[in-house]
Amino acid sequence: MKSDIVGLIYTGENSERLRDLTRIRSVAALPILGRYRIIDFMLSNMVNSGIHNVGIILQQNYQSLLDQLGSGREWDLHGKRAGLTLLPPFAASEHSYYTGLLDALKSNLSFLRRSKERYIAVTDSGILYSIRFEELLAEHLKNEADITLVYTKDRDARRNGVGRYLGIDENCVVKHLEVDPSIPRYENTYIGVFLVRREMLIDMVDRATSQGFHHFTREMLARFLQEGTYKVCGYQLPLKPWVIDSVQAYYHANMDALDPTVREMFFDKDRPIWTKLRDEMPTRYATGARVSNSLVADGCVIEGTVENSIIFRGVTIRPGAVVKGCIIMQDALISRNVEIENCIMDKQTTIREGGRLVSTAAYPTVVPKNLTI
Amino acid sequence: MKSDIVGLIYTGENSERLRDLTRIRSVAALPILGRYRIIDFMLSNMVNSGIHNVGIILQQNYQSLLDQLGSGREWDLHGKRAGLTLLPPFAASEHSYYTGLLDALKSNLSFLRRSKERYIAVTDSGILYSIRFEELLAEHLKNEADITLVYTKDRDARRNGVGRYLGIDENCVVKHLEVDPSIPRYENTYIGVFLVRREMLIDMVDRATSQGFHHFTREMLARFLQEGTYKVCGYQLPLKPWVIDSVQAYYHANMDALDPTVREMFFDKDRPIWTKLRDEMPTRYATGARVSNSLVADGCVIEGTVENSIIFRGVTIRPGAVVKGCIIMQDALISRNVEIENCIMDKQTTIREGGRLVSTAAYPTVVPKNLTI
Amino acid sequence: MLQKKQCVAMLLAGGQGSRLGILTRRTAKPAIPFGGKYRIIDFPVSNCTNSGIDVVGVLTQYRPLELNAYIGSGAPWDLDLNNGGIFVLPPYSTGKDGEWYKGTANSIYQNMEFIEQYNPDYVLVLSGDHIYKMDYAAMLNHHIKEEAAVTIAVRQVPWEETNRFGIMNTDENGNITEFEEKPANAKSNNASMGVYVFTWDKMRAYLIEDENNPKSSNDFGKNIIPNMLNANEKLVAYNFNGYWKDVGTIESLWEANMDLLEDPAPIDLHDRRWRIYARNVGLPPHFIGKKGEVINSLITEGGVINGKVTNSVLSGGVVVEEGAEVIDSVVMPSAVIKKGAVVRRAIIGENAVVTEDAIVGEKTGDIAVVGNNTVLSAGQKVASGEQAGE
Amino acid sequence: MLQKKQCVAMLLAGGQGSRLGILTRRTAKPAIPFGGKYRIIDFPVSNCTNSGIDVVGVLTQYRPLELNAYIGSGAPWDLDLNNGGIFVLPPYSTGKDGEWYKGTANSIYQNMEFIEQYNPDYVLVLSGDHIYKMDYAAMLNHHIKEEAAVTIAVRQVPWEETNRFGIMNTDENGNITEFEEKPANAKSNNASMGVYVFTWDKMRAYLIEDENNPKSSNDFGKNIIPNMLNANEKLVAYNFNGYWKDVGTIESLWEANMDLLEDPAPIDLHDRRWRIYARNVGLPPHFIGKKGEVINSLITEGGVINGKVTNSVLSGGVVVEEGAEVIDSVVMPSAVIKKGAVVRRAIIGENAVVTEDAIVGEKTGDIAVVGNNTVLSAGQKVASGEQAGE
Repeated sequence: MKSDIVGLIYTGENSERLRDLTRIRSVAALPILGRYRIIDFMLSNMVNSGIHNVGIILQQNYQSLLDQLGSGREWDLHGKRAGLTLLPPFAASEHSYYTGLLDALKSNLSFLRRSKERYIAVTDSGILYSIRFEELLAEHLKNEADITLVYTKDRDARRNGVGRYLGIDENCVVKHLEVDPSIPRYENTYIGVFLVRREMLIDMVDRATSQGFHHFTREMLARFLQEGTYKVCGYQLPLKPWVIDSVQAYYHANMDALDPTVREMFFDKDRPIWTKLRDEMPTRYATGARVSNSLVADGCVIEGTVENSIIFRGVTIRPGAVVKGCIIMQDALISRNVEIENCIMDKQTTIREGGRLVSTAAYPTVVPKNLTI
Repeated sequence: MKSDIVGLIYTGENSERLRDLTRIRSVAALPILGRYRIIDFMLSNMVNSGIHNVGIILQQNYQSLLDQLGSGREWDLHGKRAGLTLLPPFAASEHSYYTGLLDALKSNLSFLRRSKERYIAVTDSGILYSIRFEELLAEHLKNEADITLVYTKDRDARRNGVGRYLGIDENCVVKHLEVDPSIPRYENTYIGVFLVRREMLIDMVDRATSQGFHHFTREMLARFLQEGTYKVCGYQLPLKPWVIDSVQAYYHANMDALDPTVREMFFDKDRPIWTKLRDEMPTRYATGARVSNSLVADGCVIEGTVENSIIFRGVTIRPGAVVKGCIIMQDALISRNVEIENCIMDKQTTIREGGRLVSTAAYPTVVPKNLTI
Repeated sequence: MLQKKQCVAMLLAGGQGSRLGILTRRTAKPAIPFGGKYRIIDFPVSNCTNSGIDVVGVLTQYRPLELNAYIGSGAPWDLDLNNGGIFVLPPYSTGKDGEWYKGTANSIYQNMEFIEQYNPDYVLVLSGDHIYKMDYAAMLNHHIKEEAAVTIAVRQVPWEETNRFGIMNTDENGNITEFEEKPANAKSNNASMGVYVFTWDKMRAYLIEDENNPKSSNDFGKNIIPNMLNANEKLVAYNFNGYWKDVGTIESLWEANMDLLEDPAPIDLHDRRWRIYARNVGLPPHFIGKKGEVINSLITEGGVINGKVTNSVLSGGVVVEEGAEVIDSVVMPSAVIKKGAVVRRAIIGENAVVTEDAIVGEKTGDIAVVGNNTVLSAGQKVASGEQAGE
Repeated sequence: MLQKKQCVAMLLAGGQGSRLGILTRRTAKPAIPFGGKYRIIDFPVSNCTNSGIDVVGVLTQYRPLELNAYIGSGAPWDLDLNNGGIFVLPPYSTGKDGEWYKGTANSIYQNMEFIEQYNPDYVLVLSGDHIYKMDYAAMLNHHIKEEAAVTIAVRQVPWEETNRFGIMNTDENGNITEFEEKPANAKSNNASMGVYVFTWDKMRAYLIEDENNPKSSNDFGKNIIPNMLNANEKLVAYNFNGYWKDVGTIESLWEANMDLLEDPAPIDLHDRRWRIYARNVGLPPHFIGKKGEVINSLITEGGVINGKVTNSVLSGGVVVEEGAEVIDSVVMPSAVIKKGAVVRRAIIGENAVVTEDAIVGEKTGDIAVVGNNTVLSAGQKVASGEQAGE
């Protein structure tokens, strides 16, 4: 049935530690797991939870997001009653970038106001996770919360010096909030996803901006917690999330998907992940192909050796080439007798015949989009 | 059958003389003729000519255009093979606005490059016209032109001090170009629509920008004509166009549509004009309604008197109100016993009970969006 | 391969609908224009969309072409989905010979495979000849709460009309204890609206049992519901108090159109929270000419009104020429009322032409009808109750 | 009300396709999976899309449910249009009784109203059991240039196979002078591909004439084309030289799949300018496990390969467990090949399970088939040419 939640995806902030990967695109548009972009998971999570009205707050470099989203048809979000609303930045404020989520929400209050659903789920986009928003709402209602923050206890989501950590009591009530502590005191990492009554969010934003706040969490939420203005609760994500805030984190999130139990977390048959189609033919394995422990998308031609790798759509791997521990994005070409290990090849990159590119899994090399080396 | 033309709509430039009407929207998004926006005519002209690949160069204030276009579904432009491509401005250049069409084309060369069609039709958006692009192409081919400019001999399209005028010989070849002459020497007004081989346009833009040009017509075309680099031909628009470059021009274009012969130009049964749907019920005329010589869209409730007016969707006109020579946009409310004459009421405006607002057809008053008076 | 759906809707689009006379001679009943810009089927299908039900099977075997073209990809109702959508389901052949639908229950029986593709918990059964706005989700929730085998929507009808309906007698808990088809002496005035929510497991079992009974007429009202009652299944009544109108006859179709002219109308089509969607025909706003006069009427896109229109509902693209008069009438898409013609208490079919000085209908008496595509001759008279056309 | 179209395509989706044995027992032939991620119908429909033909009627009366669900709103082929689209057209009732399709010509005769909605100049007739990429627009232009009544696509077949085809004998201008259905001694080797462009006026006239002849079998090849030849209409041959393969039998379906494994393949499905579109099933990339080995094969989304796959075409979601072997075979969607099983020269149907240690097919001989949804027993053998399943 219909959901009483409107979804809002904030594609504003990228970690600088993603370097070349996000120079030309927002983190939400980052290609991942062979045929997806990160935003596909957010949209599919929402659609599979029955959410049919989704706003996307766009910021810089959003052409690749526009291309990916198209008419929204792949997610059945192309309707006229609801569907996808693209919210590009406007010269409402003088600076053309939002200073943070609060600023972005303020600039898009009209979207919040004209939505009809009673609740709103807001998500950051630098994180890969699976959630059932209908369960989040049930928990929110059970706790009689004003606002529910989604957190994880997963160790890999903790970072020294960055992140937002929650002190939560036995009744799921958030008592404390730490922002960017040198060593996190709490094991509960807030993943930048929350649910709140839509009209209450409008009030919150009005109130916070009238007090001159710019930052949703560190200023607004922190103050609300201090003052006890609202009942803030926590909801623990049942499955592991992947925080995509550096090249290393991006690399490991992909590599983790070679583990079948991890893949099962993402790819539940009843809750498919939709993405933009390319209508590629199946991947062709030549007689000399040797592939093991790899995730391979459609439209590839594999004539060489591939191990422990993620191969995106339309990749060509020529005879004699050896690819190990790599992420090879769309339409890349690995020529004859190339040796490549622990690298991330961005879209439409080429390695010329006989080339060698070997790095370590701890510091994978990134070959930027369109480069031929 | 399929067209070998890709369409490109430039929504960059607004005339300042449109004042309040385009403060919140681009001229392409200006509501017109009761249920349309200007861009609907461009898109429908293209689709009805078999064009299925259309790019829209967006500039400032394009949220209302995004809302209007949605998934492109109303124009059958939501496909994955082709369809609508939104081209928002990016911080590729330091200044966030294009300095002109040439600048905009240069910033969107990748769209030109990845299109597959042999020809491209480019149109400005400050003009309301009907064209069959298939006939324009036939003429272009017949003349063996490199580039064909669309012009009109219509007197109403001529302006002292502004506009682009063409000197054309008996073989349809453009010999002279005048830009913003104090008194136009030629009767042929170039309407900002041209057709050219796609790859030739890419060359032209490359060449012109390498010479430091910013303006497509006044600099690039003028130079090409002077040098005789290309064969530039003219195509005379068979029907009258309306140049929408001032409040007065906007007002008269609407009022002209009360003439059945004008309406026939726009509304050919075989080439329907598509627009975003609102799914309004039919308009309800109350017992006391008195309406004559007016164009009325769906979803209105008419209880008062309406003469010589254009009434958009969802307008309410209460008993005793008298509306003459007005353009009343979407969801406006004209209360009881209001008298209003020769005015343009923007969307969601209200005139309170008993209010009077009378101006002359030569200088219609504009009531800006959302205002209650 | 398809995703599970909680509830799938099956719309019984019916047979020829012969009580609508020449209006359905070449058109399936659900495709009949209504209320100026709608077709009858827009009401149940928009109700589905607004209720969040996004799989709709339309069961029909009579002239589905126009209905097919009207439904198209389902886009007008936001039902052009990868995961769900609207499907026209005609009878089909399974190997040797096919079988036409024998009754309402049989038509669903023949499409059990369609339903099972979605592995639903519930099936909503609708009919295609009623004008109403109804939240099926609320009814479904009632069904779930009551743990019923079937929930039947009922509304109170005037006692004197009970003999025209299927009457549900219920106990104090709303459980249906008895079902009487068109009783001479009804015990209650709760009439079935022909809207059912079935628990799919139950429905499937009874459909199979019914199909195996060669004596059955394979009808929900005559067979399935009585069988379930006899077997002591839990049948629950769901009260609906809103506007609901059968449009299966010329009179009732005309009346339902006229209802829209009341102020306020008993069914609010302005309601933004519950839109009735319709296919867009790409016509410009309507035009009221200098000599046009429109009183207490509904006019929609493409109309050109130079004559006088009173108490009438005009569809898209209708032309009323100068000097023509339309009174107390329903005019369907693209019909033309020529100079000097008078139309009164009538229904004018699609593309019909009421030629100069023709007179259709009378001040009182039954509704006159001009069939689709019918061109009257100049000065022709069509009396009250008469149907002109092929 | 609909906009005029220059050309409308009618796809004869056919009857049961009994030569495909158990594969079509519950599925219409055009819905059969092909080439890993396609269904047969994707080829003619994608050809239409790529040729700019955007009205496609699919004529079928046999088990259209799966085909209906597969076609859906038409979005995979960009045919979810307001103005045009793809429509499944079953037989229907026109008042009293309906009539099942009597032959290919009759199926179009029964849908003349569908065609006339678009007021086309030309009608393209296609069949639903061939794998090929063809620009129908080029053929249509040839037809227009030649001012033909009908243009028939032909291709040269080996002389020894002429007795399996409809053979067109032409004069030096490409005009068809004679048509021989499966001749023992053919005069030419130009075989009809079952792809026709008709000028609609002509087609309509001959369809009506044919329908009025009670002795006719209402078939294009047997009746309409000979009648037109006899009446000295202009019939033109259009030569097509590309890959074209009938997939109406188990052998030919298997062969056409195997053709995709040649390097280069005789039909290029990588071609970006002429995509073959298919419905997306929402599966992740396929996974080749640590023990997986894939040689000269096609694998697509959702596959999990831990066994050995050689010279085979695997559809979406196929699982090959460790120790299993698949050789020279076609495996349809979501089939599972369990540990120790060997599949050789076989077609494994959708959702079939080749249980542990089962052996399907043999090194030589006819193709073995396991039907859709069939679960073999452990160690079961399916001999060459055998069909296992209900």
